[in-house]
Amino acid sequence: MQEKILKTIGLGKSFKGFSAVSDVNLDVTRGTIHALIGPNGAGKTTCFNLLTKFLEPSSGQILFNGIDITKEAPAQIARRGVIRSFQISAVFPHLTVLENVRVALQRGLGTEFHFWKSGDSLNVLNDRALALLHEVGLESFANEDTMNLAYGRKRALEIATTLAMEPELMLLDEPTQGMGHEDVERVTELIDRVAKGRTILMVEHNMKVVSSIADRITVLQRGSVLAEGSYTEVSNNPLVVEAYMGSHGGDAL
Amino acid sequence: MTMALEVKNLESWYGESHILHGVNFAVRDGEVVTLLGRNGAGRSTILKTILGLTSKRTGSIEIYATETIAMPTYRIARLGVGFCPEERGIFASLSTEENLLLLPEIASGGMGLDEIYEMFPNLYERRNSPGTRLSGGEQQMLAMARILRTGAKLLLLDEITEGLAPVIVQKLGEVVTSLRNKGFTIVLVEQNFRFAAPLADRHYVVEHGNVVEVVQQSELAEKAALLNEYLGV
Amino acid sequence: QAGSKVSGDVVKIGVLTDLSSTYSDLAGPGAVIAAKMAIADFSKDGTVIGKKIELVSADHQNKADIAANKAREWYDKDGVDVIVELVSTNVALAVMEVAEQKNKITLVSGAGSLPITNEKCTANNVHWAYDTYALSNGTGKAVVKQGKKNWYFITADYAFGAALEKDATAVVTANGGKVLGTSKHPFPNSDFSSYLLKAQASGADVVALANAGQDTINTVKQASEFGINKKQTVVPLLMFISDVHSLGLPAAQGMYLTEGFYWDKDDKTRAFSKRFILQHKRMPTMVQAGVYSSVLAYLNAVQKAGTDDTQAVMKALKSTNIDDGLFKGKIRADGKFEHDMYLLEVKKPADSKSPWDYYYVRATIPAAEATLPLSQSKCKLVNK
Amino acid sequence: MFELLGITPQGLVAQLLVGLINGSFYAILSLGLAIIFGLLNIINFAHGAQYTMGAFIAWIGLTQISQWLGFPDLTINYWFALIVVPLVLAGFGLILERTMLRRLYHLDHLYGLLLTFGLALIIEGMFRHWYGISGESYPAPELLQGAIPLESIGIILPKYRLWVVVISLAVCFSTWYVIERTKLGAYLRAGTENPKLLQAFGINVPLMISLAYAYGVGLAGFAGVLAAPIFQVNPLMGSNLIIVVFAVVVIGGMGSIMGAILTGLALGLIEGLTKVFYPEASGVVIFVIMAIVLLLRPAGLFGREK
Amino acid sequence: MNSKTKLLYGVLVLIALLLPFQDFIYLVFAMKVLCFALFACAFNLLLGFTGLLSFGHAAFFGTAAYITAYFCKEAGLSPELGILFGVAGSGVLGFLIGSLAIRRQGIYFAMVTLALSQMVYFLAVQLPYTGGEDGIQGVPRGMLFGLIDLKDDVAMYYFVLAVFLFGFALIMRAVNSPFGQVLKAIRENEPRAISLGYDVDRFKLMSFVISAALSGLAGSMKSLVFQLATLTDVHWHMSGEVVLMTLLGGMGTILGPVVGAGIVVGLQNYLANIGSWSTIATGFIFVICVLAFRRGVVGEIAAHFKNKN
Ligand SMILES: Nc1ncnc2c1ncn2[C@@H]1O[C@H](COP(=O)(O)OP(=O)(O)OP(=O)(O)O)[C@@H](O)[C@H]1O
Ligand SMILES: Nc1ncnc2c1ncn2[C@@H]1O[C@H](COP(=O)(O)OP(=O)(O)OP(=O)(O)O)[C@@H](O)[C@H]1O
Ligand SMILES: [Mg+2]
Ligand SMILES: [Mg+2]
Repeated sequence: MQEKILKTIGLGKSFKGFSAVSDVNLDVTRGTIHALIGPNGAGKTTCFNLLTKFLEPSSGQILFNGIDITKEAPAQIARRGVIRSFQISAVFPHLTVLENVRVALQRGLGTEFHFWKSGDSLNVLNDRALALLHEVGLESFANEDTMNLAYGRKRALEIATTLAMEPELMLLDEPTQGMGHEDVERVTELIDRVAKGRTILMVEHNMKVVSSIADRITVLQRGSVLAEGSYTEVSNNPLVVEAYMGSHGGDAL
Repeated sequence: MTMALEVKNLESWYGESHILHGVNFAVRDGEVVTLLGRNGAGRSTILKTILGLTSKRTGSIEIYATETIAMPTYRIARLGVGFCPEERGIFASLSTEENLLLLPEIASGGMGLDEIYEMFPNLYERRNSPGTRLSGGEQQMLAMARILRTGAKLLLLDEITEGLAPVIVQKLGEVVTSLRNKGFTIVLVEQNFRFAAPLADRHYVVEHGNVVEVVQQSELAEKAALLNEYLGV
Repeated sequence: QAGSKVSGDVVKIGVLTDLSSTYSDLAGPGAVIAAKMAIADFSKDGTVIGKKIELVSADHQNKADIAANKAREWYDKDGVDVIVELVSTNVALAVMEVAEQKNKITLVSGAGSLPITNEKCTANNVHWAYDTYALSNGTGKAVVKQGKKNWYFITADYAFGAALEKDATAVVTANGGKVLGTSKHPFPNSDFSSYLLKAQASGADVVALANAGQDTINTVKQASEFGINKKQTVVPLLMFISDVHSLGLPAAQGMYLTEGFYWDKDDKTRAFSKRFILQHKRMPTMVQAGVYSSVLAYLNAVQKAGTDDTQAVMKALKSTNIDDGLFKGKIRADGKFEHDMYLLEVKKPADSKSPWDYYYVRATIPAAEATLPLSQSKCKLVNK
Repeated sequence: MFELLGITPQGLVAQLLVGLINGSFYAILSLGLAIIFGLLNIINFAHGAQYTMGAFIAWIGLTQISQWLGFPDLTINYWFALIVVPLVLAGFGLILERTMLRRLYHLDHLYGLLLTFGLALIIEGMFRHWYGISGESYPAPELLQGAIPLESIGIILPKYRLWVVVISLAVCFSTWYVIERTKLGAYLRAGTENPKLLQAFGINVPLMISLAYAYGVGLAGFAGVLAAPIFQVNPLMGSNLIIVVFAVVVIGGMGSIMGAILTGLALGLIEGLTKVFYPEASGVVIFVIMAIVLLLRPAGLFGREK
Repeated sequence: MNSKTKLLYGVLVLIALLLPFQDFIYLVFAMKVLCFALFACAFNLLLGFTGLLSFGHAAFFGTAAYITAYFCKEAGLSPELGILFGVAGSGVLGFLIGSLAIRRQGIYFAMVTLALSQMVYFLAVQLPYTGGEDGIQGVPRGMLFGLIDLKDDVAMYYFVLAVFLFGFALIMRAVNSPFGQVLKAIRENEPRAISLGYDVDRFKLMSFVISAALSGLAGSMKSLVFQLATLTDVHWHMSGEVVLMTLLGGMGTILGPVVGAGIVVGLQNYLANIGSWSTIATGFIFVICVLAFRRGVVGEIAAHFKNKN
């Protein structure tokens, strides 16, 4: 059992000369909630894209449980248990909320290529799906068409879907973006709950969330690591304050 | 003091679904007001409806004393309305700078390009990369920045602090204040109450497509409990 | 009781032609009119051996499968006894196939490939107006005889084009000419300048066009545009009066071509054509004339046989000499209707006295020369 | 390959020249198509039919009108047609856009394609019905009749063809200049992506779109007039061309103006060369190129990656 | 599917079974409709349920038609074998074209498929086996499994019907299968599907191949029914026609393509004798469809019932 679930060595990415991420060495410890913060354009989302291979790294290595996954395909990595959510909400608009979750659960059955099987063979997943929806407080919308949900609810659904994958490592890109306050609180609390027995790496601008649940924080700036440590450490780091939190501090918001 | 925007029992639809059920509110020239509410309350829809971007709308919308309910979108905009949409709406096929320069000047007194770049240095740095290649936050800045060029005097801003780093949020706060001092009229849709609170003259609480509460700047203190109930602030 | 003698108590003639696409001008609606005229000329009251004559027509859009489908339906369901016209070889072959299965008759006028009465011949078919052998022999021989011995081919890249070229080449070489080169062009094609330039560069005396319809028209038009017709002789191996009409004499003048029918040949043809143009606003093409002739001949055969039974009618057809004023000759064992063909030259604009006055008849090619000798035939019906 | 020997260097030059001429037809047609696609998001299948219309209207103007109206001496000559016909078609386009296409913008490409395909059938069918299939001849204007002997490369080239190259290139590049070098270009592109939002910024998108379509159709008509003296004016002249022109647009990059123009010219040349060395393939070469290009460079040669 | 629809299908099948016992509708015509209906359904699997618009499906239809025709005529194979080869052929071709094309989306996908199918057309023109524009004519229908003589139209009809029902059922099943669910998800939001661990390309390719093979099945049947295979079958017009059928009937609906095929084939057949007017009429029908009932005949009816209850 690896102590470090995820490790990046000298990870870098440049777009036509502009280097969005350069020489990032991340160390994510199993069972922790690890926050990635930093000013806009610091390279957080790009990092996620690299970790999940939605982008090809220009340099560096990615180790998951000590295995080098730098060369693997996105779907493959997902099947290893590294699941991400997106900054702009990612749901299946014309499927019902329930089906959305089921799509994720379905892979467990290993029947995804069985075009001769009846669709009813998926109903066995309904209970599990409803349970997940309950966790994010959407069970009452189970049979709604997803496209009619308001933004915040879509984000919640997205988290439910991600959970359905039984991920070992969850990558959440601004999970609380666009949510009303009690939504934010619910989701924060939700993340904290599901973090048990899992590892979470998340990008978040909402300092309230970060301060309340993140065990460890890495601050990116201009593509490279500016500081790392617990919330108190980084929030008192003058560099970070200057570059990110601003004079009256993140918690002023 | 003249009215910049006056909305009377506004109703609005997306195809079949009826979203706004008779919204009323008014903004005087030079005021800053916010529309608060839960997700899905209908705040973005109010802004979209004012610009005629929903599939159907009824009621009355007067902008600088001109009735616009029957006007095509582009004419409404030309009355001096600047819109920063929720989904940002950056044009993928245009570079950052092209995105900035795209909007026609609909009135004099817009900001200059360099003025804007100095306000948002990120944008200057990325000015030549395709609009949608920008990071989430950069796109947000761009969406805000581009309407400052047009000289629009009535700004409809939807969730402009969304996904922005605290420093930037702080900066935006200053921007809004300075705009207001410049005499802009601003309608803010905000989740981030702490951001909106100090800026606005008045807060409208929206729920299920209706304005259910009006809170003056002065009353914030006593109505805090009420707001809490509505928004869980 | 006559019922037994005439299937479905009516003699039904189907005109299956190209009403809407590439060949609708040289066959098409005109062919339907020709068939109507034939019936009217056969009997005032539209009957044969006391039975009603019916005419049906349909568009095969120049597609073999649509044609075959229609033919089946006509033969099976609507009790059609004979199908006439059938322009373009693939259609003709497909329908002949069906007719043979259903033991019904086909009288081909529009299609021209030699195989129709050669490798692919069937017992219930007559090939009426013309075939590629006649065309290439007529034109080919005549032109070589004028001392134009070096040929260059512009050939449509499909079976029909290849066949035309092959036949013509044979004739040319047989008469001491030689072929300098060939350009195959895709079908359909609209710009021919590249091929024309190659032809020009080849320095051949004759630029022969082994293609049809629009392709031929455009080649000729552009040939005159490039002034090729000034230095070299352009010879379209398959061209109908309808094509010349739409080209206009300025572009077409001076070309040699072979047809089985020309409206202005003699009094009989003129008489027919005058009646025809009244209804169709255009002079008859050799195909339309062929349809008239074939329908008339068919009805006469039914008359003679006293039944519309296929075998009897075919027997009657093959055993009578045909002379209806348009075509004159007899039908051979392989189903080829052998008749004279005419070598024509397109007039100069100045020499054209009246509308549709397009050709000089330069020579009459006797039937014997215009048809493949039975001795060389590969048709299964020919017993050597 | 032995064919190579059959082709003298001059011969080659001559071939390239005629290739260029066809190229300029492709260019001007695909230009119109590109503009329409670029802005309306509609694949204008009627483009070919509209080109045919152009040619036919020119022919009608020259030979028929006088009889219709009974003024023997009233004929619209070539030069006049070059102006009038595109305008007529632009008007026609305007009507189509206002009455039909307008309702399709929010939908998938498919529907636009289907509708314009239907329109193409109707237009073709009409001409076919009135004027038959083998079509009509349109003489080149006196001024441009005859050919210039080019001894140097041992061929004579029709004056008219040279004129075609010159005029169509002129039209293409001036169009390109107006669209790309002015703000219009940015509007067009933005309008393609998100017309509603662009309107919210105060731009009269509906008008812009109507005019763009009208212009595209006008170009088709213009090409039609240019083509009339070269090709037989017949109902199918367009439909034989349209698929190739699509290919050109795609290779150039959907909606890329310059792409359409240059690719049009280039493919004219390439096709010309194929006609020389492997004529049978000249029909398919464009598609081979299209496949290769799309697989190597998804957005086409000049298209922007999305 | 609820009992109402079950009933509907039941009735339709019954009607189909009884068809030979009347002579209002001509059997060969019915067979043609069935062949194209199958073709359209196969196409719809790709367009309606995978969200991929292929503009080159004629390649599969035609290739199978040619292969079957060739083997049945030249090699004298029995029909079932001929069909088998045809389907296999188009399946393989589907795999080749598919693996190239699925790398592209939207209109580009359509164009790649068009381009590749044009090459197939080119081969069909050039290759010696296909008989140029005459095509392969006089294909024997032969004895099915050595016992049933297909020369008899009624026998042939029931064979075609059986094959069609098989294909139709297969597609219907596939659409509602777990596989179908994933396809739907991919159509909705591809990156998300990837991040959920689905190898999107393999799904697309799979559905492409299934669609190609079934199109091939349709093509093979057609070449037996008409006893010929010609360039028409591989020409891009054919690809266009199947798109039209699907849209007219209602893409993404199960029954739509069948209805669409019926309409289009019917038009071709019954407008055939009005010459150039048929083109015009067809044109008008498309225009009206796009403007008035866009969801296609079936789609509109379905929507109508939805609104009712
Ligand atoms: N595909 C791309 N092409 C070019 N530049 C890109 C691309 N993707 C990202 N960038 C640039 O890389 C930098 C990092 O982008 P990224 O999205 O990672 O920022 P971020 O940390 O997620 O910021 P935010 O918090 O605003 O989302 C930005 O400057 C962005 O403009
Ligand atoms: N395009 C659309 N079609 C149908 N319904 C929509 C559409 N957009 C929004 N809605 C619905 O309208 C209601 C109001 O949406 P709106 O976006 O105005 O909410 P909001 O107050 O802006 O909250 P947020 O922006 O945080 O989602 C929601 O219930 C949403 O589901
Ligand atoms: Mg980001
Ligand atoms: Mg009878």
